Amino acid sequence: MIKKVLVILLLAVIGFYLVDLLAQIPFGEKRDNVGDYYLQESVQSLKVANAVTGIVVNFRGFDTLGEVTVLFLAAMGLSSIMYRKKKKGDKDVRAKKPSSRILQVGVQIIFPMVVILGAYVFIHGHLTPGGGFQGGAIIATASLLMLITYRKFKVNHNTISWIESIAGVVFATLGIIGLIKGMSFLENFLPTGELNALLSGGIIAIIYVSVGFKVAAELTGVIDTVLLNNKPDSNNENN
Amino acid sequence: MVISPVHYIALPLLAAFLIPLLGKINKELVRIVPGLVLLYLSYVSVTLMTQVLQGSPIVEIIAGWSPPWGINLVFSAFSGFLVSLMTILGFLIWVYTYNFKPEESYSQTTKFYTLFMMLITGTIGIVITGDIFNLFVFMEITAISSYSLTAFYRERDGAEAAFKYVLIGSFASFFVLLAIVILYTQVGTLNMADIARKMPDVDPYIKGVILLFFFIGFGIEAEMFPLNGWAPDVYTQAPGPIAAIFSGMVVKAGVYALIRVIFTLFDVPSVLNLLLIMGLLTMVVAEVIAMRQERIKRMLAYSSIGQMGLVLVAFSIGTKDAIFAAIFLMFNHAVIKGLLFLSSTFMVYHSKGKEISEMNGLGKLMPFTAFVFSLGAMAIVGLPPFSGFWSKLYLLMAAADAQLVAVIAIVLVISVIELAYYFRVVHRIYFKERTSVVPIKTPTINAKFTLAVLALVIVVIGVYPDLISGMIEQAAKDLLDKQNYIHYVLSVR
Amino acid sequence: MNQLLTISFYGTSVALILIGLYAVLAKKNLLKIVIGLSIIDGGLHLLFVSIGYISKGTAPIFSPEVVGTNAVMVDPVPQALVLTAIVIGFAVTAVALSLVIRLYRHHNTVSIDEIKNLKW
Amino acid sequence: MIWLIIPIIVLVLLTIGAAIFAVVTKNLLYAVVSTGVISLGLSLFFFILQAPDVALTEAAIGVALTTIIFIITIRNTTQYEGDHKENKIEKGAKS
Repeated sequence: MIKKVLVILLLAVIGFYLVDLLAQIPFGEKRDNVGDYYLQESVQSLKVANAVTGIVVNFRGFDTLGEVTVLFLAAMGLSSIMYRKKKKGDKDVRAKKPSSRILQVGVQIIFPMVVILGAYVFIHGHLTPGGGFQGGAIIATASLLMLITYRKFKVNHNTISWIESIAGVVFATLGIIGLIKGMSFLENFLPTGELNALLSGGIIAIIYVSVGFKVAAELTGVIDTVLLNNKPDSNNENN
Repeated sequence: MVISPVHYIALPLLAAFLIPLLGKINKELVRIVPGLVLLYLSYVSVTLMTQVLQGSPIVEIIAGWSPPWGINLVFSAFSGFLVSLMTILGFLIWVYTYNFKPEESYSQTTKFYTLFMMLITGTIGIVITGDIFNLFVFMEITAISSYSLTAFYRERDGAEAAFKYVLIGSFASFFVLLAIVILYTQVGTLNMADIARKMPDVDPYIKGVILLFFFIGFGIEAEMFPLNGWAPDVYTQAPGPIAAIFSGMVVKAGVYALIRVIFTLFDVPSVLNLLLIMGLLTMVVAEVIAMRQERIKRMLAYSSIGQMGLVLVAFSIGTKDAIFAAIFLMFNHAVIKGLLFLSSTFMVYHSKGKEISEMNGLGKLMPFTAFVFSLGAMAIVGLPPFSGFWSKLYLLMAAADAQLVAVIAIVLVISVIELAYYFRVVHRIYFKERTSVVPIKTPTINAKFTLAVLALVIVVIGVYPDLISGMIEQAAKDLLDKQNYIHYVLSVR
Repeated sequence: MNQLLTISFYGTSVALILIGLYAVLAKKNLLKIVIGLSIIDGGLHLLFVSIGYISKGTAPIFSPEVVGTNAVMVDPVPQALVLTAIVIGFAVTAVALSLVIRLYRHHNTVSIDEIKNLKW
Repeated sequence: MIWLIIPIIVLVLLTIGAAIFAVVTKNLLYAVVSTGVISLGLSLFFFILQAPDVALTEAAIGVALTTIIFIITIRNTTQYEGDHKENKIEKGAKS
């Protein structure tokens, strides 16, 4: 019981600090910060309609490269933690009886639409809200839908690691090409077209499409690793 | 392609994405590629370091946008010195781990070497970046690699240590991100040099709270006293070479981030007293606990925390020679503690509990490893002929100049305690009969090469310290000179 | 009106952070702790975006009809950073949950007390 | 103009209520579902704060994928917190 009181006390202290701090930061007030420069530049030099995408991919592209690595490492770390030597008795742990007819038909209709939506989101990343991460996550939910509904649906880890690696290599080489051309790493060396056109924004569109593929492949791999690992057998042997 | 600091990040990332594909061509490539990358990066750091020591620091902009708006990398004397130390030490540890556990399955080996390389890249990224949010992203890369590597071996209870580390690591990330949020409202920019320039006109109360949040966040990464419960378990459960990387680099990056925030971003001198107290506290508690440890890796882990406390104390004195001593201490600790971890891994390779008693009588059975281990033990305590002696001497002299008599007394007492428990182990190795029945695994050729090189470095630097004292001198000057940092970062186009 | 808005946005994020912290510190079940971590993350992201809000500002998208009209736009930088932070939070949660599964496999229990054999 | 505050108040109560419920409830499945509700609330918050990108991310990752991973973890571990009576039955039946 004392533990709970202590925790409440600690929370009160942290809460007081936070509230006292936030009271001095007015809400909704215009502060002079780097944001205005980004808004102005993303229209003039980058010709990217979605300023947030401009920041995520070009102005702070290094963060996104780090971000994609974090996801790559999480997928790798996850499968290394969940690694179990394949044993003969490994049965498919998914539901024994097949899912209901309505679900199967429903998924047949929804699956292509969700994949198209995901593809649309990350292709138009620099025009409309959304981008690589969001589109990839949407496609991952689509493949999840298939994994749950159909027992025969198997995610092929070989293709996933191929897509993952190729997309990552595309992102890194686009950066290095900028370096080879004498400009700086990840610089926009392609012509940027004009605002609100599909091909505007130079390498930004290409980078965000490769990020979309990479995130889609990675999240499907993560979900598949976690979903298909075996529930501990009855005698609860640990490997 | 001209050599520039961005190679430290771009090349390992490209290699990490390629390793799964290369593995399909030839299984051995998976082990070789990280080594080639680290070898090339060591070459890069040597060339860049020579450039920086003569000329001015190298600032590289990313994506063509100059500092306050884009992200930039700073390869100055201080960050360059640490990065070179990390790449060369990383390459040596890679040589050591070439086929550390040959019986591991192929898929696990791929993951081990990719996470190994990305752990080093993450720490290098923390040291080299000039942008506060980028530092947070690299901190996450390091964190996720170390969570997965801690839980790598299934037979040990790595999962408990990893979960504890995730818990406390998430606290650290929370406090750092919270500090970045509040800092952004006050300063409006994320570039470290720009923040340092605008810091004077920030409201002192908010500045204090932001610094407190940074202090807690990076304090956890730098194993400061109240929140370093995770470190001993993580060091014990992680694979041998990974524990060497943790103590040699990951903690250094945490200390670097803390020092960069305190000395460059903020101008609050009173925080140095807090750092002094926390440093002393960390040192005393860790060393006292280290004395009672029965297992070698836990003992080394606590000794490592104690050494970090010593480094924090050295930094908190704040004068130029104190900073010089602190950086020298960091260098020594990375090399010597790496040697101790790497040699002790082979001494207790097959034993389950890794007890110190199982190291009895190894002097005769593993002469080379035992000799190297005792050499490292003498060096870390600070005995004259080795490099550890100089760094402690400079620290004591700096503390004497600053009239901190209490600090000198505590450091000396701690050195005696260290002497006690390290010699207890060395005594067991040479003068006790072999009792345990565990089979012995003598180190492989490449492991011996690494141990020999590290031992050589300790002796050479010990006998002839001003090989690197010139470099450390410039690093200390670079850290203290805040206006110069702001000038050369913001003036790059 | 503006006062109410402030309380609702900042207040929710502080409340979420405190609830998350309570779950992490006081709860025994490993899963509850990981839930607490993700709640803390959520609260922090909400705080990060709400400091970038500018009253009567529009989203930072230059769709064709907005281009010429130099309308007041919300600060895009916090949004870009939160995008990264959300995916990092998801990655850490996924790793933490895989550790929970492995802990359950080894110790057949999900309560932190029975597992805490690694003492100080 | 004032009536605009009503949906915000409802949203605030929804999010904080779901958070409290997630922490308090004994049944982990309910806790996980309410985590999804919190993410939904956050997504709507981001929508009000004129941040469509972040709202889409929070919806795609927070609501869908995080909830799924939590539910999969529950499937591999116990469904009830602490040594709840169902836990005992379930363990009994299993071993």
